[in-house]
Amino acid sequence: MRGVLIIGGGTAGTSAALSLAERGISSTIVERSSRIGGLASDLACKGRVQCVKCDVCMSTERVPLLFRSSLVRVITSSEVTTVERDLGTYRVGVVPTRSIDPLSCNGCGDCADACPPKAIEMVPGRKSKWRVVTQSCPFPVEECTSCVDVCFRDAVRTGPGRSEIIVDAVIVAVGNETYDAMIESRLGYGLVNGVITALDAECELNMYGSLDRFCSGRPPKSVAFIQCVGSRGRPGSEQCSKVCCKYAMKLAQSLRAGDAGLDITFFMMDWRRYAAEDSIIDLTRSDPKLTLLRSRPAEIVQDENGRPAVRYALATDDTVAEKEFDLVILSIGLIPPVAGQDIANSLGVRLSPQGFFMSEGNPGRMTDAKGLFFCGSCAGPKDIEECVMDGAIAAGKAYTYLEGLK
Amino acid sequence: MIIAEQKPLDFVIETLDEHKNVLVVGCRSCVAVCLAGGEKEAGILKESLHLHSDLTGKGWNIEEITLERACEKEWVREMASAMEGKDAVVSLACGVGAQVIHEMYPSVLMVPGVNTVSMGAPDEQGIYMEKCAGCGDCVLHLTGGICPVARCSKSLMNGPCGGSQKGKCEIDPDTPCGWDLIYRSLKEQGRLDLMDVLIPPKNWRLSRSGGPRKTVRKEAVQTPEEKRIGGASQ
Amino acid sequence: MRIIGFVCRDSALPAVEHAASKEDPYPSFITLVEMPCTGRVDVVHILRAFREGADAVFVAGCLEGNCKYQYGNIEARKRVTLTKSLLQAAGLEPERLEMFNLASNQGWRFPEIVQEMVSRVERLGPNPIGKVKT
Amino acid sequence: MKASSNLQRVLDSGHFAVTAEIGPPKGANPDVLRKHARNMKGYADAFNLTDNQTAVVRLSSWASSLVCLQEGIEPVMQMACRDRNRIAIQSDALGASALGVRNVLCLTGDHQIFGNQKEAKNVYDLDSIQELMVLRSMRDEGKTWGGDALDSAPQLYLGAVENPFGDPFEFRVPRLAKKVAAGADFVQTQSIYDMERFEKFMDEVRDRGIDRKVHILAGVLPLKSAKVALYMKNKVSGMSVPDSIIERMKNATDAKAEGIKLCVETIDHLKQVKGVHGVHIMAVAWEEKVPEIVREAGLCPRPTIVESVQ
Amino acid sequence: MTEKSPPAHGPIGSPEGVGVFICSCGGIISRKIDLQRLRALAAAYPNVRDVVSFDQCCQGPAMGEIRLSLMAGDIDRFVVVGCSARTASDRFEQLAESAGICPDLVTFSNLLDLCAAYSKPEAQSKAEHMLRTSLKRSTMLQITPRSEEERLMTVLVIGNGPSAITASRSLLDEGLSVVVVNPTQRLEESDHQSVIPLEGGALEQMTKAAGDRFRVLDGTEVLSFTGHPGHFLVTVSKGREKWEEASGAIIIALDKVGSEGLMSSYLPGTITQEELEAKLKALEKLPKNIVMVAMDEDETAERSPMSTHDAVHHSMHAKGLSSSSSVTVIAREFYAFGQCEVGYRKAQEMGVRFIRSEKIPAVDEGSLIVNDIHTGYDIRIPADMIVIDNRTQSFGTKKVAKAFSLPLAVDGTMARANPKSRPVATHLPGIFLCGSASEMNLGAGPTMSAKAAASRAASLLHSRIMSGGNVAEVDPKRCSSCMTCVRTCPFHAPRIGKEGKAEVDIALCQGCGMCAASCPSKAIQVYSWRDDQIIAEISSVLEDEGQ
Repeated sequence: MRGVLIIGGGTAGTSAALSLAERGISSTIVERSSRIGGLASDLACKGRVQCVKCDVCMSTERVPLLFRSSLVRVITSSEVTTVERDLGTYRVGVVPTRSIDPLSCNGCGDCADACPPKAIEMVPGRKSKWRVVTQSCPFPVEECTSCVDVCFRDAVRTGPGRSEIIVDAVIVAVGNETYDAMIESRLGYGLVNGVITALDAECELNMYGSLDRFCSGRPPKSVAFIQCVGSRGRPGSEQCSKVCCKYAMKLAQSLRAGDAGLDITFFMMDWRRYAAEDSIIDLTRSDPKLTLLRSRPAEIVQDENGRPAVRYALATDDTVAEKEFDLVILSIGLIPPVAGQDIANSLGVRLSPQGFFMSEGNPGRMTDAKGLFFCGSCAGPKDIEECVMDGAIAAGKAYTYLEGLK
Repeated sequence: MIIAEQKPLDFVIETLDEHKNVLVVGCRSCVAVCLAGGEKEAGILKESLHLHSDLTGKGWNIEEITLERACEKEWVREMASAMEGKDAVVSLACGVGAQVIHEMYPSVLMVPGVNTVSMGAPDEQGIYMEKCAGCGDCVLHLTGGICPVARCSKSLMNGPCGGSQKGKCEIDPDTPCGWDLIYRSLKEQGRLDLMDVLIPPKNWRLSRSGGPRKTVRKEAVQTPEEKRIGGASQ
Repeated sequence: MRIIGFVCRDSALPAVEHAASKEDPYPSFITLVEMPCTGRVDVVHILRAFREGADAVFVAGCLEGNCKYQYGNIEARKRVTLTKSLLQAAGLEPERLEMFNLASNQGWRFPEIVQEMVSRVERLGPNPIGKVKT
Repeated sequence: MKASSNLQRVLDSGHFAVTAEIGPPKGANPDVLRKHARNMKGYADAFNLTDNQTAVVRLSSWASSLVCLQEGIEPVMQMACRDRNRIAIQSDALGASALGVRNVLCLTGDHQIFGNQKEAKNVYDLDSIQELMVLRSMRDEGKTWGGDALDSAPQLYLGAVENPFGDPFEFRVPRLAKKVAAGADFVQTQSIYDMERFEKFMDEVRDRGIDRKVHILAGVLPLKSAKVALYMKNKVSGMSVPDSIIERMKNATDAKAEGIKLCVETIDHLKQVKGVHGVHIMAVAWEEKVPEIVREAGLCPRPTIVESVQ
Repeated sequence: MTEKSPPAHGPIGSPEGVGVFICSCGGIISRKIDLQRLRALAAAYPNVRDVVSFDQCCQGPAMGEIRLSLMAGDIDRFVVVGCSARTASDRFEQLAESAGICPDLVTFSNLLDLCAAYSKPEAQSKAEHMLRTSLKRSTMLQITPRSEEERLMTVLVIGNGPSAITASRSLLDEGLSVVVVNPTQRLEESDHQSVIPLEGGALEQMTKAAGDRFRVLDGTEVLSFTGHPGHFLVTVSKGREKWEEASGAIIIALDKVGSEGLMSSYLPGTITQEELEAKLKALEKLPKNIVMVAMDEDETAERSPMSTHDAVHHSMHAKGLSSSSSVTVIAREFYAFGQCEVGYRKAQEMGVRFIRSEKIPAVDEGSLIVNDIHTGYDIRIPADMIVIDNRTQSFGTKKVAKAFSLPLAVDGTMARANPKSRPVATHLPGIFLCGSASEMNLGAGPTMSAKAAASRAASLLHSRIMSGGNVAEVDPKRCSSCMTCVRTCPFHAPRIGKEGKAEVDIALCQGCGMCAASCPSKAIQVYSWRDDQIIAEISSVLEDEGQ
C-alpha cells in the first residue's frame, strides 16, 4: 500500500497522520513552513496555575508524536505543486520552498534586502519578523538561494529538493490564514502604537509570557479587546470565525491571572462561546474589572499621550464615545487559506463561496469517493479541538477508502 | 480500627535529644490504614530525623522497621536484630503496640510517635470518626445501631440533653449529636418507642472503670500441658 | 549552588527542554529528576534531596485541571505543603521548597521559576548541611 | 412520705409558684449570697443555687444552699451529673437532706468545654434521668442504688429541667415524660422567649396529661441588652430567641428597663398558659432585679402555707 | 515483619551489559561537546559493554549498526545520548523490541536540548554529569511486564439518538461491529434541537447493510463494567434480566431528549420551533406577528448554537412564506457560528428583527415587553404567535456516570475530560464521549463529535494494544489492604483481590505512581520509578554538583 499524502502539518494534518499511524497506515506530511505544528504552535498556553482550557497544548503535545512514529514521514519547507490521479492513485509533485524559521530569525532583514524579486515581506508583531511570499517569488529554489546564503543564522530554510510521491489517498489540511488587520486603516494596526492583533498577543505570551513589550516595557493597566475584526462582514470574511470569542476570553483570563487590577474591556456584538465554561457573561458577574461594550468601534486613533483611543457609537443614543487604553487587541478572524485556490485547481475541486474547502454535504461525499479528503480549518473556521477531531475523522474516512481498494 | 494521629516532629526531636541510636518502628495494622504510622510514615520520620541530625551535627544513627502487627509478641520479636545497640525507639504503632514493644525491650527509651485517639472508621479518605468507646456493655440493639456512649459528648443514656440543636452537638457545630442520629435511626426503624424506655444507670464496671480489663476466651486458653508440649511455657 | 527539580515529564520537562534549547539556557547547576507525574513525588524524595545537600528543591507539574492523570499535581501540592512543615521542624527554611505549575508549551516560565529559586537561595544562603558534613 | 418543702406546699396548694436563681460567688466569701438572700426574701417560694453553672468554678451549690437556709430562705440545690458519680450524688443528697435542704434539682450539666476548666475529665456516670431514678429510690424505698438499706431515707422534693427548644423537637415532651416517670416532682424550663414554640410544647404536654403529673415552672430570663439577646440566640445552644425580641431590645431607649418590661410581659403571658404552675426567674448576674420583676408581675406577696399535719 | 529494601518485584539484578550510543545530531551536539571524552567516560563505567557514536542515531544506517551490536547478545539495555525521549522513544523502543530487548530498558539522555546551548566547557561538564546520571539510572532499570491485549473488534455504543447512530455508522464503515445500548424504546433519528438530523431512514439502511455487525438493544441500561481497552465486559440489564456484553471500546453517545417547551408560563397559543417547522413544511397560513423567544427560563443559561440555527432558518422560511408577517427573534445571544452567519445576515436583510435581551420578555395582552440590552429600553412587540425553543434535557446520564464512575457536570450532562485526554474522550482509556447530553464543543456540534469519537475508538482497535510497561505492582507481603490506592487511582486500576490484598490491573494502570506515593505501607512500586531508583538518581544527580 502506498499510503496517504497529507498536505499541511498543522493541527488537523498532525491529528490525521497520527490517527492513520494508529491504524497502521503510513503517511507523508508536506508542510510549507519550516516547522510542523501550524498556527497552534505560535499560540500561548493561557493558564498560570489553573488550566483555562484554551486547548493549545492539545495541538502542540501531539507534534512530537509525529517524529516518534516510524509510519509518518515529514517534509517541511516544501509544497505540493501538482496532483495527478491515474488508476486510482495520486502522483504528487513536491518542490522545496524557502521559509523563515521564526525561532532562529532575529529579524535583521538581510534576506529581504538580498531577495532579487523582493518576495520577502515584513510581518508586524509576529515572532519571525519576515515572511517569504512564495507566490511572488518566480525562482525555484534550485535557481536562487540568495536569501538562504545571506542568513548567517540559518533561519531561511529550504526543503529537501524536488520529489514525486505516489499515494492512494490525499488529505488536505492546509489550514486557514488570519485576517490582515492592515487592510482596515481605521483600526490603526501598524499605525497606532499599542494596537496589536490577538495573534501578536498569543505569540508574545507564548515566547515571553507578558505583553509588556507592546506597552514600552511597562505592564498594561487597561486592555481592550475588539471582537469580530475581519469576521462577520466585508472586508474580511462574511462568516463568523467562531474561535475569536473563545481565544479572546482565554487571553483575558490569562492577563487577569497576571494582574488582578487590570481593566479589561470587550467591544463585541454577540458572544459566541465554544463550551459551557466560556460564557463571558458569567465571567463579568465574577469580575468587576471586566466591562462589556456592545458596540463595533468606528476607529482607533492615537490620543495626545500616545495611547490608543477607541471611538465607538453608544447604542443608547447614537452619540460617539472615546476611550483610551494602554493596549488594544484586535480579535482577528480566520480567513480562507491563500494557497487554497491553487490546491483546489490542482485537485479539480470547487471551493465554497467563502473560499473554504467543502468536506461535508454532497461535494464532500463526491470527493470522499475519490480518496480525497479535506479537514481542519481549511474547510471552514474551527478551533483546535475541532481540528483534532476533524483530522481523526478524515483519517477514519481515508482508512475506510483504502480498505475499499483492497 | 484504632485511629491514631502523628505527634509533631519537634516533639520527637526534643524527646530523643540525648539518645543517639534510634529505631523508628511502624506498624502495618490500624495505624498504617489510618495513614499515621505505616512504613511510609516511618520512612518519612526516619528521613526527617536524619535531616535534623545532619543539620545539627547530632550524629544520630537512625534506622527504621515496620512490623506486621506491633501488638503481638511474635511479630515484635522480629525486630530484635534491629534493636541491637539502640537506646531509643520511636513507635508509630498505637499505644498498644508501643507497650508491647516496650515489654519486649524494656531497657530502651520509648518515644511515642503518635497519639492513639480512638476506635473509629474513615468517614472518607483522611477523615476518621470515633464510633466505639469500648464500654464493655454494648447497647446498640436499643439505640438504633448508634452508640450513645461514644457518640454523645456526655455519654447520656436516656436521650439528648438540652444542647442538641439542628442535629449538632452543643460542644461544636461540626460534631453531629449522637442522640439526634439515634432518634432518626429509630424513627427509620419505627422503633421510637425505645426512646421512651428508661435506661437505668449503666454498669461502668465493665468499662475502664472496672480497671484494666482482662478478656478471657476459655477454649482458647492453653492448659499447662498444651503449653509444655507447645513450648509456649518457656 | 545546587538546585534540584522534580519535573513532570508531560509538562514541565518539555517546557524545560524548550526553554533550554533557546539562546540563554538555565544555569547548569540546576539538575532535574524526571517523574512520570508529580503525583509520584513523595515526601522522602524531597527530604533526601535536602540531605544530599540540595540548596533548594522545586516540584514542577502540569497546570491544575490538566494533569494527564487527573490530579497528580494536586496530590503533589499537598505533599509539598506537608514537607515544608517537616523542614521547618527539622531546622531548614521551608522557602527552600516550592511547587510550580506550568504547561508543556510554557518554556518562558522556566527561567522565572529558576530565578525565583536562585534568589531564594541567595537570600537564605547555602544548605547548612554542606558545612556540617565536612 | 415526701419531705415537705415550701415550694412543694405552694405548688400542691395550687398557687402560681415563683422560684428565682442565685448564682453562687466565684470565691469563698458568702456575703454576696447573703445580700441576695436578704434582698430577695419573700419574693420567691424557693431559690435555685446553681451548681458550677456553664462549668465555671463557683462556691458549691450545697454550701450555698446552707447559707440560704441560714438566711431563712428556701434553697433548691442543683446537682449536675458532670462532676459527681453516683456515690457523690447519693452522699450529697443525704447530706443536703440532713441539713434541711429539701429541694434538689437534677440536671446533666453543661459540658466542661464551655467553662474555665476545659481540660477537666467529666464524669457523667449518671445522666439526669438516672439521677432522678437514684434519688427517688433513696427517698421512696430507703435504699441506695447499690441496694443496701439506709437507716433513714432522705427527704427530697425532686426537680428536673427541660428545654422546650432543643432538638429533636418531637422528642422534647417524651423526654419530659421520661423525667416525670423517673421521679421528677417539679420541672423548671429553659428561659422562654419563643412563646409560639413553648405553647406548642405545652399543648403536647397537656395532650399527654403530663401537666397533671408534674408541676411545670416556666423559665424567664430578663435581658440586659440586645447584645445579651443576640448572644442567647447564637451562642447558647438549644435556645430560641425570635428576631422580634432582638429588634425590640435594639430599638429600646432604655434597654435594661425594656428587658424587665419584656420579662414581666412574658410572665403575665405564662400565667395564662394552662399547665404552667409557676415561673422560674433566672436573673443571671442581675439578682437585685428579681423583687421588681415579681412585684411588676403582680405575684406579691408570696403565700405562706402552714404544713398540714398528716 | 517484612525486610526493607527489595522492591515489590524481585531484586534488581546487576545488568548483563549496557550499550551506549552517542549521537552528534548532525554536529549540533558535537559542536559543543567532545564526544571522545563522553565515549571514554561511558566505557569506563561498570557493566558498559559497547560505546559507539554516530552522526545521526535515528537514521537508517545508524539504526542498523545499533541493532547489530544489540544482537551481539552481551547487552540487555542501552542509553541513547542525543535527543529527547519525547521525539525519539518509539523508534528506539521498537528497535530494542526487534532485538529482543525490553523497551523499558532504553534510557535517553537529552543533550541536544539540555546541554547544546551552553558554552563549551559548561556544556561538556553538564553532558558528562547527565551521562553519568543516565548510566546510573539505566543500570537500575528492570525488565517490565508487557503483554499485547487481545482486541474485540466490537464497540459498545451507549446512546438514544442521532449521535449514537452517527457514531455507529462511522464504526461500521471502518469494519467494526457495533452494539447499541439504548435506554429508550427506539433510537431517535433526530431530536429537533441539538443535533442536525440525519437524512431520513439512515437507521434502516444501516441496519440492513450491516447485518449481524449491528445490534440495537432497545430499552436496556448499563449497570457496571470491568475490563480494559480491547476487552471490556459491560453488564447490561433489561427489566429484570441481566447479561454481559463484550466489546473492545465503549462510546458514551447519549443525546438530550425533547421535553415540553420552555416558558411553559406563556399563554396558550405558544408553539415550539418543532411545531413551527411542521407548519412551515405544511405551508400553513401564518399570523401577522410572529415572535420567537430563543431563551431559557434560567436567567444565567445561554442557549446552544442550534437554538439560533433554528430561529434563523425558521424566521427566514416564515418571512418567505408570508412577507407581510413581522418576525422577531429574541435571545440572550445569537450563536450564528460559521456558515450560519450568512443566514443570520440574510434574515436581517429580509426584515427579521433580532433583539438581544437579558430578561425573559413579559407577556402583556397579545404582546411581549422586551428589554433590549443595547438601549436598555423596554420594547412592546405585538405577538399573535409565540414560538419557543424545544427544551431538551440530559437523558440517562446519571446512571451511566454511576456505572463508569465518571463525573457529571453541574447541568447533569456528562462532564468532559481535561484537554490532555480530549477530544471526545473520558479520562478512562478506551471509553469515549460524545452526544448532546455531554459537555461538548459547541462549535463542532454533536455530529462531528460522534464521528470523531467513532474514529478514536476505531484507531484504538486498529492498533496494537500493549499493556504493562512502567506500571505499578503490589507487594502482597507489605499490603495492609487499606484501600488507599483503590481510592486514589483515577483509572480504577488497583482493587482488592481474592487474597484480600491489593492488585493492580496492568492493562488499566497508566503508570503515574500516585498510588505508590500514597501507599502507607510502601507496598506499591512503579517499574522504572521505584523509590530506591528515584533516591539513587537523586544522589547521583547531586553527587558531584558544584565541584
